[in-house]
Amino acid sequence: MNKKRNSLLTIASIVALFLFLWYASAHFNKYSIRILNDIAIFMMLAVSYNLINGVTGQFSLEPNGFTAIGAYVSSLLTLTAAQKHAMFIIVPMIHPLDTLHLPFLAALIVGGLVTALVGFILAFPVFRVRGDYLAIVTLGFGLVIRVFSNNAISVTNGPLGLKGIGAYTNLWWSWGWAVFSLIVIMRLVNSGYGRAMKAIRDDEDAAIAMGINSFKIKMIAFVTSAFFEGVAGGLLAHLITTISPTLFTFFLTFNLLIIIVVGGLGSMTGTVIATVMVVWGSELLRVVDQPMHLFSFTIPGVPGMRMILFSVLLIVIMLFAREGIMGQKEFSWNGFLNFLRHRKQK
Amino acid sequence: MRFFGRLMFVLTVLLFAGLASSSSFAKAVKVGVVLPMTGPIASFGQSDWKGIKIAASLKPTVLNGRKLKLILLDNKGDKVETANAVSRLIFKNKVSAVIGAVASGNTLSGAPIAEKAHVPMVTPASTNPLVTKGKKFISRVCFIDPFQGKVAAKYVYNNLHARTAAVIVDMAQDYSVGLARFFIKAFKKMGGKIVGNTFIQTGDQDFSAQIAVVKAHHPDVIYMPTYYQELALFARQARQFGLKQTIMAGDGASEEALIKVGGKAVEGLSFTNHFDPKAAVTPLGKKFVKLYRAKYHEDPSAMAALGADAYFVVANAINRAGSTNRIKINKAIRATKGFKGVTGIITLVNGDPVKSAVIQKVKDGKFVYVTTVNP
Amino acid sequence: MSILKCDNLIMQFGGLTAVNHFSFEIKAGAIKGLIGPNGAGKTTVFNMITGNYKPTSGRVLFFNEEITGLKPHKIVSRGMARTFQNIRLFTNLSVLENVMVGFHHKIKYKLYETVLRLPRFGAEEEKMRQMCISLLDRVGLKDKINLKANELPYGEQRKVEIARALATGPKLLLLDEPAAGMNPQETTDLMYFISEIRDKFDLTVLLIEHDMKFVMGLCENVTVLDHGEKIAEGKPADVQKDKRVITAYLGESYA
Amino acid sequence: MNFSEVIQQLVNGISLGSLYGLVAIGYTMVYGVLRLINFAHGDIMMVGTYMAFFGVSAFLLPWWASFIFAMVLAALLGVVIDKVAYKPLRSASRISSLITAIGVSFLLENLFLVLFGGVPKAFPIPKLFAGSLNIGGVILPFVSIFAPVLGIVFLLILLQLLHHTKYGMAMRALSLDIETTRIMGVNVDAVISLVFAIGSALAAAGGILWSLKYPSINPLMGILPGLKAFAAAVLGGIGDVTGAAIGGFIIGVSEILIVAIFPELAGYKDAFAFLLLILVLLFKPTGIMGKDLGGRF
Repeated sequence: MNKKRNSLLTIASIVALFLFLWYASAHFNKYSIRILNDIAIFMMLAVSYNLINGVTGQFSLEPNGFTAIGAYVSSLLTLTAAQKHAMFIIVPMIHPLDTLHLPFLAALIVGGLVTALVGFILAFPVFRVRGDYLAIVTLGFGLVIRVFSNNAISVTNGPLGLKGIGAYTNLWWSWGWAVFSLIVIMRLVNSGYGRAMKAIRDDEDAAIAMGINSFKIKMIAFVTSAFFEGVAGGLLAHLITTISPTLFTFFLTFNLLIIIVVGGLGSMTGTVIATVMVVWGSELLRVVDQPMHLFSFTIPGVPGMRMILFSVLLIVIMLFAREGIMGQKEFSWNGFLNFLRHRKQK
Repeated sequence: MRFFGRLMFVLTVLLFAGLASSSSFAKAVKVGVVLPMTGPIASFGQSDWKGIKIAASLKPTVLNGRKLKLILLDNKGDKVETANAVSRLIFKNKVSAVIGAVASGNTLSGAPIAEKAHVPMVTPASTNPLVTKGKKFISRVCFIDPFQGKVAAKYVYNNLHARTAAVIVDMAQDYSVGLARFFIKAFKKMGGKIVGNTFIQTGDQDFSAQIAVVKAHHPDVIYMPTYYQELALFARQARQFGLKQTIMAGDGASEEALIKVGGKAVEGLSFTNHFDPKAAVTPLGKKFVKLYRAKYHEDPSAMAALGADAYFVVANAINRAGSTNRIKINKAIRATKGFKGVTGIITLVNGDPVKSAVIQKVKDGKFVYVTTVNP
Repeated sequence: MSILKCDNLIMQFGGLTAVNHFSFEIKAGAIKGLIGPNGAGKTTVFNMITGNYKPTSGRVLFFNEEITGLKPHKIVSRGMARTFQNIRLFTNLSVLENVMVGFHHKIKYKLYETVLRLPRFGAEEEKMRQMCISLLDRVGLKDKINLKANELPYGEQRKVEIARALATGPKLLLLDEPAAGMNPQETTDLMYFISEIRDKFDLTVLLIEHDMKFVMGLCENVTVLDHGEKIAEGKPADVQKDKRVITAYLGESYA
Repeated sequence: MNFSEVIQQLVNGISLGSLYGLVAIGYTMVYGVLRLINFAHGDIMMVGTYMAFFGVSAFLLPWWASFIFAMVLAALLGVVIDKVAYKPLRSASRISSLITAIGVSFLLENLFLVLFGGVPKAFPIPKLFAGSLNIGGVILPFVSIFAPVLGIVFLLILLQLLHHTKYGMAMRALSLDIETTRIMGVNVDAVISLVFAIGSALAAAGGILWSLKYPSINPLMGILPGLKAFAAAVLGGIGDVTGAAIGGFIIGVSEILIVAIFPELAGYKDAFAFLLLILVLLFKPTGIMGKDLGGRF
């Protein structure tokens, strides 16, 4: 009875979301639409990142690397042979990549699959080590990818990057993928696999002693997360239409880390709320970079203040509100309806 | 949930603060500025901004006394942030024109937005040919990579009489890769030979291995189109290890820090540049340099001068357009002809300036003017 | 018939020999104790049996098949389960979820069935849930299934840990100091509980314990370990009288 | 390459490696005691270098005084960071303090970027360090001699401290078990502060030597050396002070040699330390000096 009601409510809210997007795409200005696109892409990245960090408890720092792979692969596939020929001015592109051409959706999926494959290979050295080493190895992986994209010129065009990528990403693509990835990952979390992931997070030795193949479970989380991060990278590339190695610095990972910490490590719905807050909030916070006129005072703007505030925010949350918005809990319709009823009684 | 409530409160306060700040300037003409003020290339954005601020104090109003209000947004040297900032300026702040960004890659992520929205965008320092190629609303005030590479090759071949050159490229900068490519092309065409082609990455500090490579080939000259930090450190180590050849560089060398860090090792280093503060040819340039020195106690870098020129070109165009209409302003920008800017006399053709380059050289711990190369 | 057989196990860490030439076997259906003073190597023996350590040499046979060096999760699926000295529950999961983790290796639904929520997923999850609830019912925790594991009192946490081990469907259950940290009443309860589940679930039990009363009251057979070597084996009452055992526990002067 | 060139590159590598080593020691000490990757360590190195820079150029101190001043300030900074950002999280999961460490790192970088700008500053080089020797075609800059010598001196002093003083004993005890050590009556917090102080002071020393060799300093200068120093610490077996120094030398020397032997791979230089790290973790997860069991240090 409740189950049926809840899935109806979920479907209704997804429909409502897409009605809103339909309205937004017709009436919002391009800036707001761009921010909505950013939110969707970062949501996808953050939710996937939280699967490995928050749910499985494997603290890793690789999303910038995965995003880069997805972005490069899918962009190289949607660019036409003529475009690639004109762009690769230092060294011509290696065959057969130079003539391969795929439609957008196929390119995104291939981008995701290649990223997943890299994740699969990376998992072998990465999951031999536990805990802290993982963080540093995955951080190093992001760096290696960046060095590679600067130097493997016949594949990536080096520091010149790729330009003139088709602006295919729109609200439907970005939110479609965001909702899809959220559903897939939530379903994964709410299953035996998800339970095993959480068990590994809480106590890996005990999980192994209960018959869990911890390597395989971590692998599932890692590869799933890599796939969606790769697709998100592709969406990002087709949103901003130009990519180069500087786009995928550790800074990207830092942003995602803030999002999942604010939302609550391990909480997918928390991550969704936090993405909206952080992406939108970071645009709102631009005011601190500029002179402010509060009543009759003028506070001189300090460009760069925003970044300082974000760093402080991260530390303060960890020190005083470690649970973030949702802790490890998830939003549930039951909880929400109870909350409403409770409010009404008051 | 308590935490959430508190955070929302803070955000709401900030939102109102933002509204308060944006509503108090109704009559000003708004021009957006997108620069990297934080992040890995912050130093360039900060230099540009210094120049723009001096320029704004020289010419604070347009259209007979309306204040020209600059809205600076930080792009952190990041493409996503640049795209966001440019669309924010255009669609939210409704600016009449955009100045920015610095790195060509960043400018290219904002350019399609401005192009589509028919908003003029003037970049002070993006030298990649692709930035303006095929665009109607994107212009710049700096010369482009092919020109600069060619000028360097000419100078090295004709004035330094070099016949062999080693080229050191910063593989993390499209700027460096571009310059090197056009230098090599021009140098070979003149009959020169490239011996030893080696690579560095931005942020590298140890160049002993690259020095060994260069040393082994005994070139007449070293062409190293990278930014000043790597140049200065390279020069120090090169001299220490007995490499005596002249180093030729691009406009990335133009920053006081090159001499401060490089010390004696950069003596004799020559480079192509946009302007020379001591040989400022225009009255505006002279005024700018004087004011800049008074405020910052140092000579303006090329970045600062280009920032100022971007400002002046936009302000001048607004006056000529006689309105805040973006399309009219863009027409005026693109029709800039013989404008006496800080870095010289600027004429824009399809958004790219036709202007001369100067060769500068480090002598006795100072940048000195060597010659001017006309296009 | 012997369910588990250890044959000449040696475990060395660096230069240190933790267990030396250790052999023993357990009969099906028995409750066997492994005792010895602190640092005698009892937990090391456990870890070699469960696959956490790969012995330096020697063999472990389970149902007459060699399992030496197999990964722990593989050994679990052959019907062996364990608990830990200091209770190690998944603290952020509910009691029910903790037990369901024990079922993990029997899950048959595939990844795509999970993502697509195909019928087999729902059916199996529901079946597993019912089995876990009835298992928790049998250990007397039915009304606490939705509590978080770390919200239970100590004694009940131990029961959850045992229930979780039972969920893996073991033939052999290894308990590492199950009575540690319990008061006399809880200890007595646990004794009954263990012999009860042995009968109910048709188990063989191997346990490490310090509490002599517990061992004497529960075990049919004990093995005594000292400095990594087996020094005695037999009925509790006999072992208790063994001179070497007394020396090991109380020192030379008491012998 | 002829013989003198090989020697030349080795010298270059050793002097670079000793800098990595000095920074790596701080990483390894903090990790050994708290099992915490102090992501801010590279930034402490940056702050220390800036302090030395201001000591000389703003306060006009003699260079040796400003170097000591910088090391003391860095030590203080290390202790303060620990007290404010890490100590409240000792009982929380290790992920929490890792995230805070990343936050501290970003805070220091951006704070300095806003305060002092991104344009690099020229680090003043005292006369003593400026020259170089030429021995049979091999050029030995004084800094390249000082760096490894000072590195080894610091290492020896540290080893002496660890193995022959009661503080050292306490540190080694802490690395085995914090709670037990506390019960034994050791003032655990004081010892942890001492670890941060020593590690941070060494990072500052490393940063200063670094800047004497490469005299251009900027707020982001600590990132890459910090990362590579960490790789060095893991390579040497994390928690082991001597191992960290050796790891530093290995990374420094191999970075230089790889580029010297294969100039076309110069672009991949920064990736190399991490590829090496991944390989080591694949085949010997405990690092070169790491032991299977037992204590650290």
